[in-house]
Amino acid sequence: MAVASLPHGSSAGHDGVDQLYADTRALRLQGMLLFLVSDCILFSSFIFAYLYMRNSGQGWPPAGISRLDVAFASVNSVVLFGSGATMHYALENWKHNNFGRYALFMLATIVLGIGFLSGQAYEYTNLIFKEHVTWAGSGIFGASFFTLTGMHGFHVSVGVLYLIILFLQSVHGVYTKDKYFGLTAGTLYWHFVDVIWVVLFSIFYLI
Amino acid sequence: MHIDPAVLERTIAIIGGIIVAIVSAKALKDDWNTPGLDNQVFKLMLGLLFIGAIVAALAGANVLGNFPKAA
Amino acid sequence: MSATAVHAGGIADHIHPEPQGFVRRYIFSIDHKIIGIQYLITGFVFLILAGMLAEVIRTQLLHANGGFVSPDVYNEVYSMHGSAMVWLVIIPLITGGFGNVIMPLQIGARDVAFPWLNMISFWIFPVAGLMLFSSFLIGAPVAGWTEYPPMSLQAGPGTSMWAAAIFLIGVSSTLTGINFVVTMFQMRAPGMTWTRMPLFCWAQLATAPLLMIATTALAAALAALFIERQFGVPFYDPTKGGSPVMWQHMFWFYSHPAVYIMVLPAFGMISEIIPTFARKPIFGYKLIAFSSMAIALAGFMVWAHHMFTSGLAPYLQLPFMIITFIIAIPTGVKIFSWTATLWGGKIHFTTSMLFAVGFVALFTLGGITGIFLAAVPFDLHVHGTYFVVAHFHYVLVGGSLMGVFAGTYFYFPKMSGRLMNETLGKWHFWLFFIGFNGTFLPQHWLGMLGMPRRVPEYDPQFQFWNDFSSISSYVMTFSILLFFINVLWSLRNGKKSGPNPWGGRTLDWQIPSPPHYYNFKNIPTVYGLPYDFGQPLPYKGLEEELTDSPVHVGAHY
Amino acid sequence: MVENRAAVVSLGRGFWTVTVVLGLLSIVGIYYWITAPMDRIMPVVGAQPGEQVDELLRFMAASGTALFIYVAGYIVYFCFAFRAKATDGPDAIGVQVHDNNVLEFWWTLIPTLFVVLLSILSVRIWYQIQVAQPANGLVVESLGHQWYFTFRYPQVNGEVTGEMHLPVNQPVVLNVTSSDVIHSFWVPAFRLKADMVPGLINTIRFTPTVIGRYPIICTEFCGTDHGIMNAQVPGENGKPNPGAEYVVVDSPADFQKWYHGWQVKNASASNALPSTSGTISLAGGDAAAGQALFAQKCSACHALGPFSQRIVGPGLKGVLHDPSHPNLVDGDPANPADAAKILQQGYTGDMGHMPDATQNGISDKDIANLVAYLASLK
Repeated sequence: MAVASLPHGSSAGHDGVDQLYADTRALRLQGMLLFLVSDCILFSSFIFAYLYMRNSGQGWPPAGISRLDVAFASVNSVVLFGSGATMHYALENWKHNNFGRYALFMLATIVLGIGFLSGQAYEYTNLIFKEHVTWAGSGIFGASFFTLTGMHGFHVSVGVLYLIILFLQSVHGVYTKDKYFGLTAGTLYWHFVDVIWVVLFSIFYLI
Repeated sequence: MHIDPAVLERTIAIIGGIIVAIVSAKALKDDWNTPGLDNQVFKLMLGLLFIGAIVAALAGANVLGNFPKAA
Repeated sequence: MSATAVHAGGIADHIHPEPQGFVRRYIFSIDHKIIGIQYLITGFVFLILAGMLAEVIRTQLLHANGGFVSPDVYNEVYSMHGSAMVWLVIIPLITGGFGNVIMPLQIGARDVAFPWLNMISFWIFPVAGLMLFSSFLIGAPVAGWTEYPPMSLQAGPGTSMWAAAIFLIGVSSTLTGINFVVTMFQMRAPGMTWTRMPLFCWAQLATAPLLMIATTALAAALAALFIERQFGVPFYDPTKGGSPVMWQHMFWFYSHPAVYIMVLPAFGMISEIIPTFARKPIFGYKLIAFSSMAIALAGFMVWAHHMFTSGLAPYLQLPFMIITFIIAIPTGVKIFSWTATLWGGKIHFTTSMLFAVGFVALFTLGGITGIFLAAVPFDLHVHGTYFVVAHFHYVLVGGSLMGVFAGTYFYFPKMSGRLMNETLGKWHFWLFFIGFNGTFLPQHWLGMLGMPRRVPEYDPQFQFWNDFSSISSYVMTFSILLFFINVLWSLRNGKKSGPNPWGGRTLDWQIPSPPHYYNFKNIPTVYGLPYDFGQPLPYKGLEEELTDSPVHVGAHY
Repeated sequence: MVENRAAVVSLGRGFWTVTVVLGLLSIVGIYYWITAPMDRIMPVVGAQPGEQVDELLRFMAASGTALFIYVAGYIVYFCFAFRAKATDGPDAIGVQVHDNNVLEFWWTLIPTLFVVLLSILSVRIWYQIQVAQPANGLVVESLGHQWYFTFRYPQVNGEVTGEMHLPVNQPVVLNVTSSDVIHSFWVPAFRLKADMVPGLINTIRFTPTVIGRYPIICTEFCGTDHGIMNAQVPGENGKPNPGAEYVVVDSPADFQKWYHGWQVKNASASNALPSTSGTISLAGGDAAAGQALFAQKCSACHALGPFSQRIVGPGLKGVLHDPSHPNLVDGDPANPADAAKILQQGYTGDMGHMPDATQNGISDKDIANLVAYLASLK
């Protein structure tokens, strides 16, 4: 089935970035944002379960489980929020095209992300082995806490992996000054993971 | 000299929280009037990051989340 | 004939080379039309499987003491019938199938926003379907498609497999939802403003956010059920501190929007078919479009009307009752608008028109019994009885499935270039109409008289009406057999249909059928509503030879 | 394009006649729904809110019938009046009307008024069932088990099985819960049902008005024999199924006779009526009897698991030997005597409410057995 005369292909459009990239970037941006919205609903469903159980008559925390260590958790949170700030500056520097500072901030973000994960791992071991608050053994508190923070931890580790891949790609020149949607998507995802932790930190440790 | 780990954690949390809050506030001010959907979402995220940093600092300073040690 | 696309060289003009080889073109294709047809074929296969399960149920209920299958097998059969029909038949057929094939054509796009994502979404679906049906081998789920704990926690291993399979289908639905929203927001033909978009696309636009948002809430509930069954993490088990009512909240928060996912695209289909065969504009285009969005929005706020008897705090029952009543208003507006469209038309009774008009009548009856169920005092009497079974079969089988049949007869020419046989179609419609009403009308008073749901045996006084219902269900099954014969027969020797057999005015009827893989040689610009019969077509830049072909509706049959 | 606009007629020849005919038809339908006896589609009413539920159904059915007659009627009439006739060319088109604001206004306003009216009617009846506290209500409890119901009456020890008797014309407050999976307590003749959710107590209020036997049906799926947990389903070879139980409404005299019979029957089973004062001799407590009693009376609210495992009350495994909980919820040291005090006098505090011996219907002997059993749980 020979195709009749094809209309002219994607030519270099105006303002330097070719029109095809500009159009597909808008699609990919909206797709990424909608994905983050649906992921946000996943978290809010579990948060509903946690809050629903909290005010269903039993005292909180359930007898036999002591309060969580707020001091350590706030350090951990500051580490994650710091990585959010460094991520923002990494993208800013990429836009202003000084690759050196971009690489510095990107690596800082990855290191802080891994720092948060190890802090979370430390808290888990402390809870499970010293205070015997386990995932399956300590009622709805254990279930909600470990499921929600565990799922968030999983999202952070995927985020760290994602940032490492992005960093290697940027080193290999996949992204140019005008075409760097990969980095924007990575930053969106990382900020999303930060914002979820703001909510989780306050509902588990502060109320 | 021996510093009680909890006090060390709390100081780190307060100092770190304030630094991140200042940095994200400055970043938010710089990009305040950048157009584009992704920049709008970034501004929202930076705002929430600012709030998160403040909350973490206050938690470190025992203003939020200090409960009488349950029996 | 230069392309007048607004952004020259952009995505509108990007035509990737034609895929080569059988595998690339028909199995791992990224063409939205092929993917849509793959959804339809797989969905109809699961319709046959789940339909056979339905007939096992009806045969079991022929005798008051059952005896066709053992109670345990009966529980597995009706649970799998419900789960398969909801997640493997209606949602994939109506969103993945017709949404993929028709929506991009109607908005004048070459494909959906993320073709690869579309292919991945499809291929998750048959895998998860096989996974769901293979749970029969290890003891299928027994607690119905709602799987209420603590019963679902005590059931056999099949329930964990059920949860995993439905989680996968949820992933496929979410990705399809994202794909459709981005496509409809950003890839409409130039000039096609929101109020010039066909009503089938409006229905998909109302459904896609539901697909994307509600499904992930179910994913969380299923993950929690899976974790609890496999690792003992106490979410729902009351003896370990969890709460069974929490599952009901999380399940129904998805499942009520899900029933709107199942019926809104059928509304869209009917809003396309009725004006085309009445040869006159749809009555109240804006009202129908906005009522779809109103129904989708209100759909999120009514989930607990399924839980009036299960321990919802009494004062909470009032808002859910009243908002459910309020949803009846936009639905009523739609039904009145379709009826008003019939007034003053030149109606051609093709099979798809018969199904469309049948849909309006049966959905009205289903909607009225829905209002009965929303009133708390009456719901306390009929919750969990065959009255509920009758209600949701009227709106799902009389609604969505008839919408799917209407859509198949209507779009079969566009997909295959051949017309489906009309006489066989009319036999299918009338036998289906009689069989359907015979099966489900008696279940209304069976439920009110005292026959509970999901029971393998019942009170002998209900024997007559259950036999009446079972025999009518055989008639309905026979009519669906005629449908499949019609589809297979017409594929090979149906009458050639040409680009526009029904004289449709939306963009999809202005291109050859089956369309080229790139849909439009050059994307047309749109400057008017597609429903002004008698006026020239509101498109510019279409391939010339199609626009002036004489439109001979009725000359074909 | 062939131009063949249908001549615009006001509303079509027979439109107004059809409207009148449909009006008459719906009046007949409304009349039927308002006056016809309901026994062919609903069991005879046996309790107070039942009649009002029937009236609500009559109202909804009447308006629903009228609406359906009009919609279906117009569809059928339009399909005949405006079908494409052989004389019309293949490309004839209908009347080019897009919308009509007056019509659209009315068919949005009228359903809204109907919704308001229906909400008012429903809320009135809802209030009596779910909220109104009757003055001299007889509080009865029913417990769902896998595939039979049991009942508890005040001043009757233990469980009443078989039939649930109720005095006629006395308001009843029925609390239902379950000891395993979710069941649902439905009496079609009372038009009421409440799910029996383990760990949750649901309440329905009604006043039996007609003396008679009314079947109880389980309407939430609860396992293999959910089908026969239904009084209307005949058992094999004539023997009734365990779950086939009836609510029997009888005259106050008969009720008192039945009620007293059960008091005597249960009282002898666990000797003296529970005393709420004086210390209880814990000597000779039989742990095995205590275990059976625990399963029957306490398992609905207490799990045999660690303290943190709460259903309604905390888990009681090793409650008297738990180093992490040196004293009981009311602060006394965890020893048999104080456990007996809680069983005897009950407890109300931030941990929740524990019914006392009379509410639980346990005698001193039962308390001794229970404490022996709790002490034996390491």
